[in-house]
Amino acid sequence: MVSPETQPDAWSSWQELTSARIALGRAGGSLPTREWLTFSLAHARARDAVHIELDSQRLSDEMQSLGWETIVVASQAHDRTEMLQRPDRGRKLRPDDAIRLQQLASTATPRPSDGYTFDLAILVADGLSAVAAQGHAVGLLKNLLPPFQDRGWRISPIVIAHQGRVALQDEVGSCLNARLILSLIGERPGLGSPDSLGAYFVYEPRPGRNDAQRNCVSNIRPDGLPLPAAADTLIYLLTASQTRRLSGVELKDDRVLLEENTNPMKSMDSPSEKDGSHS
Amino acid sequence: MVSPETQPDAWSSWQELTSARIALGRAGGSLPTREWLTFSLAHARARDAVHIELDSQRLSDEMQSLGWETIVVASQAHDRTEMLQRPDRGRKLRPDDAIRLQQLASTATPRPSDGYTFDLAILVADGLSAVAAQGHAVGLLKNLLPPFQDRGWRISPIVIAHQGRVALQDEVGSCLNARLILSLIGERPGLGSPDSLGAYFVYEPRPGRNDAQRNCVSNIRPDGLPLPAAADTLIYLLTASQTRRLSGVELKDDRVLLEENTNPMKSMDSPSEKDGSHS
Amino acid sequence: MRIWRSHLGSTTWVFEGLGELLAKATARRSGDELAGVAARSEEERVAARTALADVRLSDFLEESIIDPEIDEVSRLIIDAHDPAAFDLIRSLTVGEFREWLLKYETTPQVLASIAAGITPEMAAAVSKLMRNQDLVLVGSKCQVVTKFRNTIGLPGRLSVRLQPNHPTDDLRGIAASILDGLCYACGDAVIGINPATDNVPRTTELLKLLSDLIETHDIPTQSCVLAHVTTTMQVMEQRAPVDLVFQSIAGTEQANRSFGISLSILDEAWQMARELRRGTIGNNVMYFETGQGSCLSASAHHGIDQQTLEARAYAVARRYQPLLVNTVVGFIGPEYLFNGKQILRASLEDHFCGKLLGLPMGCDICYTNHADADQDDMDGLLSMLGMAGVNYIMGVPGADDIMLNYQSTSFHDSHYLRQTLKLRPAPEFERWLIDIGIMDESGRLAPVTLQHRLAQHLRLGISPA
Amino acid sequence: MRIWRSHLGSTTWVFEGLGELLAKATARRSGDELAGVAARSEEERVAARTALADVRLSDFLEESIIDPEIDEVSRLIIDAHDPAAFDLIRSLTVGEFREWLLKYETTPQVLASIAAGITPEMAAAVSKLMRNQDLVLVGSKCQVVTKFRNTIGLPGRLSVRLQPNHPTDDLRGIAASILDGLCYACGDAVIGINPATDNVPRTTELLKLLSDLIETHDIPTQSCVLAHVTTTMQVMEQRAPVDLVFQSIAGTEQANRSFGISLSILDEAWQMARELRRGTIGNNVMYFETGQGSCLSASAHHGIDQQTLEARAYAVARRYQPLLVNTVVGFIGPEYLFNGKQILRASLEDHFCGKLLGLPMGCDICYTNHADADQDDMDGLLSMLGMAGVNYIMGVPGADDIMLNYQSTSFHDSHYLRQTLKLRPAPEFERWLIDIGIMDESGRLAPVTLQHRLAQHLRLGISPA
Ligand code: B12
Ligand code: B12
Repeated sequence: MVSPETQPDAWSSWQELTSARIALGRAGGSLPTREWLTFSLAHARARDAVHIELDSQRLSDEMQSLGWETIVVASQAHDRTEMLQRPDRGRKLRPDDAIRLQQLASTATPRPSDGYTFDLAILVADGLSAVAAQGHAVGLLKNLLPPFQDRGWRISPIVIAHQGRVALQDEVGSCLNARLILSLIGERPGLGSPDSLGAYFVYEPRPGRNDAQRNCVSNIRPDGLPLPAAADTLIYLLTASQTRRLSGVELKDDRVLLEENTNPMKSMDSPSEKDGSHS
Repeated sequence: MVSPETQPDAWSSWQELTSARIALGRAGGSLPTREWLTFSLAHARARDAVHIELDSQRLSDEMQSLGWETIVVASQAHDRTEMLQRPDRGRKLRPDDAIRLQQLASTATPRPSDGYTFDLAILVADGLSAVAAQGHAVGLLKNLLPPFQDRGWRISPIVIAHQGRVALQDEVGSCLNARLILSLIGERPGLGSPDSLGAYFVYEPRPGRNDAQRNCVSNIRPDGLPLPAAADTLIYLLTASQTRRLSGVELKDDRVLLEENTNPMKSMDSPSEKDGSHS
Repeated sequence: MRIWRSHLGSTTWVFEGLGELLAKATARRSGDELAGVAARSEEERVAARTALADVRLSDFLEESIIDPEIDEVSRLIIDAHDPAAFDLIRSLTVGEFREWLLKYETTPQVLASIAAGITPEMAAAVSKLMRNQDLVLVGSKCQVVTKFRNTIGLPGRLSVRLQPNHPTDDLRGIAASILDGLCYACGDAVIGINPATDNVPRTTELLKLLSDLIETHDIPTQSCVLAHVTTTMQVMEQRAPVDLVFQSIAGTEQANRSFGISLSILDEAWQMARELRRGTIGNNVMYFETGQGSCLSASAHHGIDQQTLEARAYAVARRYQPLLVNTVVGFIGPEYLFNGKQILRASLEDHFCGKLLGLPMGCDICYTNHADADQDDMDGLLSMLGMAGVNYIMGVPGADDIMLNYQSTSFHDSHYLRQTLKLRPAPEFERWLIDIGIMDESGRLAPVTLQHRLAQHLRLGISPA
Repeated sequence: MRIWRSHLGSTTWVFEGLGELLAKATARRSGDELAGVAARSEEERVAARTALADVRLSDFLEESIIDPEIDEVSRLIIDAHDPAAFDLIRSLTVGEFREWLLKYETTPQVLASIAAGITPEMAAAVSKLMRNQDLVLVGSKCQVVTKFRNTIGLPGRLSVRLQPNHPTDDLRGIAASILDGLCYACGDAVIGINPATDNVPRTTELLKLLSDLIETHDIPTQSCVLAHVTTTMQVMEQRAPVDLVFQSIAGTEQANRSFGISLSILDEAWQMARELRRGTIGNNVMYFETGQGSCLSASAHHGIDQQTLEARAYAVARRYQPLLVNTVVGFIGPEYLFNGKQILRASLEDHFCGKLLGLPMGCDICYTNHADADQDDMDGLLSMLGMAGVNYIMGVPGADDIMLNYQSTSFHDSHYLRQTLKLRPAPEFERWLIDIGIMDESGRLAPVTLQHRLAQHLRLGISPA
């Protein structure tokens, strides 16, 4: 229903190419009323999304039913509000959880060759969107873990963390005595994407690592980077990290682009083939 | 200490005529730094002043030592914060305080002629500045009460109220069955005047009175309207109110101005005679 | 009362009558929460706005939000509505009206032509669908020009009310503040004193001080003593030099009654003031102040939100072709507008609604010490209102009103705005400032000495009229 | 470390060293409270400001707030200081410096002449004594003009970065957003894509999309893919069409290290980019982003407040004569800037400090969904920055960045500001917009059809270079 008082934009069919808010039309040069209301509703809902709690019990059950071991921990931030205001607390484990992780590591047999207990530790944390971790962590891991298991990597039990920030991986990974740790963590919710997952990993985790020493794969969700593609990238990067014994800015994803993506404009004439459509 | 970077205003000697922030000078057209800092400090302090609590015990002791009876009550707002956000609660008595006041009235003998228990009830309330009530109510009453006592008016015990607004006088006056009620109440603190008292009265108080039915004498404090002058005005107005059996917009202060005030510019040449000086 | 609905996803929200719909659609505000009429969640607020967007402007002509039987303001709104002016926008919904206002084609002339067809409720409704930037943009397109001894509200101009209050109405103290203000190029909207006392003799004294100053120096401006209208009427009867009649007004009959006024009192005062014919280039003789929260404070809000009630006060003002109207926006306190953000939003709404209804809006950009606001908040508000083309603002020495106990804009503040947005005083006043050596042609302030004739005048006192 | 004192009434406040003094003098801010460096009461804050007002500008040359032995940014600040430019202000205290800046006589030319004599700490210090209106007024007097294929920062102009991000860097999706932005007259600051992925092949693809568009249609603008500088360096080595080199920077060596950069890496990248000589009318080739809170977030703040650290990042930027610098002011979240009010204040400070130091400041006027802010807050910030003469802002479709997950300014927002303040795009770009039929001479947008050659180009795909 287009308002007679607005100037529509001719390229509205291009909305199918992106979920960006394009071709909104204008009244003079201003946003039409309907678009403004749609935006307001999305904002009201995105603000709520930040405060949703992670259901770690459900997540843990789901993982265990897949045969994965899990352990639930929490950061030093006690609730969502504290986690928002005190990111420093979201980067530290509660003392008894740290001990539990250390015990877990000490009861496992370390590899004689390199002294690490695990080749790869996995941490799933709510971050800024519990919805993302709840919804996509399992799917991503299903794509990600098998090749490593095939290669005989020792994978840690999956650590599920409440009120966690990215750098929590430093302490978790070091308690577990892992060579590499990968976090799957909720990115801050966007207006139209309350469920975006970020994957961050660091080689030789220990407290004091900085972000230049980490790698990141971001925007993981069905309408963003699809889970299988994200898993492929992570498999490539984690393997390279283990081989080159480093992570961070010096480690880049240098794979050549897949053919279908190199000529971007190819299917512009039939945009409806693309699925990610504008709501 | 005048900054070399500012343009001073030539009329700075006139600051002695008013506590208004005149002749501040300017940098370009903007406020000099020193004046801005002075202002900021005053603002920080004025904000604190709002939250100071009335020490009703001390006030009551002071009054009793003068031979006045007192009774302490509270509005339905439980603390300063609630009083600020819920003025409606500041206008109602707590139920048991209402009963206490009614009992007080019923044990006093009503005047046979007109049915009122008191000719004049007095209410002292913190309002928006406990400092004002604490500091100036007694002084004002000392000037105000004697003439009425001389004329044989029946004055109520002095009601001291926590978290009170102006309209609280309606219920207090009606519980006391008074013909007139006068409130002395803290006005909102100004930047340079944290202690300004307002006097509001209403004829035949009862819940539902509106402000058009009240009279007001405002800015009572040593640097504003001095206590004796305020008392004079109130004595004039309360007397007229009793005689004309009304209060509010129809009742005005029609006294001619005192001679010394009619030619305002008289002593402009020697401003230093004036005391209220600019801090 | 009609029921309005909106469907968001699987939830259906229901609103009973236009009054509830308007209240729920309002931006969050402490006063509406105090009154219990606000939306209970952001989502409900969006739902109300969504429903409101589909209401037709003509629906407002069919349902009075306050019963006209018991409210003379409602009757005034109905009687004053001009169907011819309404014609151009008759078919629009509120949502479309917002868009229509924003269109390039909707020029100041077009806006002026429909003002009489807009009711306060329509203005309030559309403002609730507007972002702050919309309020600024459309506000800046509305031009309302009024005249008495100078011309206020021209594009590219900003006038200032000089507000030289004193806690005991001491004439020397007041004179000192007036000199200060004039030397900062303020006073073209009006030199207006709030009397601490509200009585006839003192009001007369103050008026004489002002008229003597204005006449002696041929200042192209007007004076006002902001006493109660009934006091000013007595003063006029005694032939004191009254330029403008001031009164605080509100949006319901009952609230006005608590202010001690009614339309008939105002009618009478207006009549009296016009007959004095003291204006030289125009005869807009009324000055009104309003402000969100006054109806609620007088328990006279009838379940309507404070912003809609504020717009209704403009219907009262409009009847009297005022020279000046201003919303005293953060004046009462945090119970009605909690913090800087709420004050900012409210003032932009008020300015927009008033202008849209055809009023010469100014704003008292202000806050009290019990509110959560500070000078930085006021700078934001000042700047946005400047962009929105506010007709005038207040000028208080050092921003600190020592009698009313609150912070408003200072003389310096007005100069900031004039500098940054290249705004100039009212043309007649500007000429006078330059001629008398207070300001230069580029708008910069010049140093004034104590030998200046204004200073001499104020210092030596006023010779009896 | 010197001890600074201030006496307020009977209380004496003591501050140890310039670092503590600066931190305590800062406007209230969640990040400084998180870091434990903020004033504990408003009174302590005023005390710190009072002491700071009496500090001499030259005192900042004597005490480094972070030890130069361990911090290359401190060393850079010392080495880059120009004593000749400092001469004019050498004798001033911080309080007097504020006044000097506000004076009529301190014109844009004078301000430009002293930029190299000001250190970040001096700029930060004086900003802490300024109200928001002061920051706007002085900001608007600072003019910094830069050039690559067009001229950015001229008075009366506002440029826009077109930011067509996409969560998977889908080129068609990005192309769609670019068309949208161009048709709303945006893109004169830069067409700049944040890549979701950070790798060489995809960065190259994106750069080709942009350079092909710019060359085919002779668009007087520049492109950028905001990958990590090390990625861009690899891309340059492979001869991809790099116009501008982007990097996020911070105010301490350690924080920069956590970003994976150092001055020597930036030196190298700058050198490489200049040698490409792709600019037609100028060779400002760097694009930097900053934002309060990044040092604290990297545990690299050395007990210094976030605003002072932000100003130090500008010392880094200044070394490279950038085309564009912008502060991404509400980007990280509420732990550093809690609400709209804090975001507004921070952005005005950043714009002011950057401009004073001689940088071409833009601002990403933005907030996240975990902050206490909304579109109304952004409208305020947008308006004030417009008055302050910001060089450019962001343009994101519908204000919603679907990859970075935050709200910035939309194409519509930029048009609001251009309309209301009568600001025009960069002159070369403006000419192009008019010639190609997107905008008319008065600055109004014209309807563009799908047959327009830009649309055709983007639709039909890019022929291989
Ligand atoms: C706030 C205020 C208002 C607000 C009141 C709303 C509110 N909820 O607070 C508004 C803007 C509506 C207002 C209106 C008017 N006010 Co007034 N107001 C004030 C102010 C600045 C502060 C009052 C205060 O701190 N109260 C303390 C708290 C604790 O009281 P409260 O219960 O929260 O609030 C009540 C009182 O403020 C009262 N009130 C406010 N103004 C007036 C005026 C009169 C005459 C009366 C009887 C009561 C009254 O109304 C409130 C609700 O019951 C004073 C100046 C000062 N320094 O005190 C002037 C002041 C009291 N008002 C004054 C005047 C003249 C008026 C008006 C008559 C102006 C006009 N011409 O219309 C109107 C109408 C008042 C009425 N009859 O209702 C004068 C009174 C002069 C006098 N000696 O009689 C004062 C002293 C300022 C001045 N000199 O102009 N006012
Ligand atoms: C916020 C943010 C930042 C903030 C981080 C500060 C903070 N306290 O949050 C700032 C502005 C400083 C920043 C800087 C950069 N960022 Co960033 N950032 C984001 C953003 C928008 C949100 C992250 C989030 O929600 N985190 C979730 C919460 C729970 O985590 P947190 O613990 O609170 O915050 C940590 C992470 O955000 C991390 N982080 C942020 N950015 C990056 C980038 C990399 C490569 C790494 C390893 C970590 C990292 O730093 C924080 C502190 O530890 C994402 C986009 C997205 N949709 O996620 C991009 C994103 C992660 N950043 C990105 C990039 C490229 C950068 C920069 C390298 C840009 C540059 N050229 O300099 C720099 C440097 C990063 C570094 N090495 O430190 C890319 C990563 C691309 C990739 N796949 O590698 C993303 C995906 C956006 C993009 N496409 O441009 N960033």
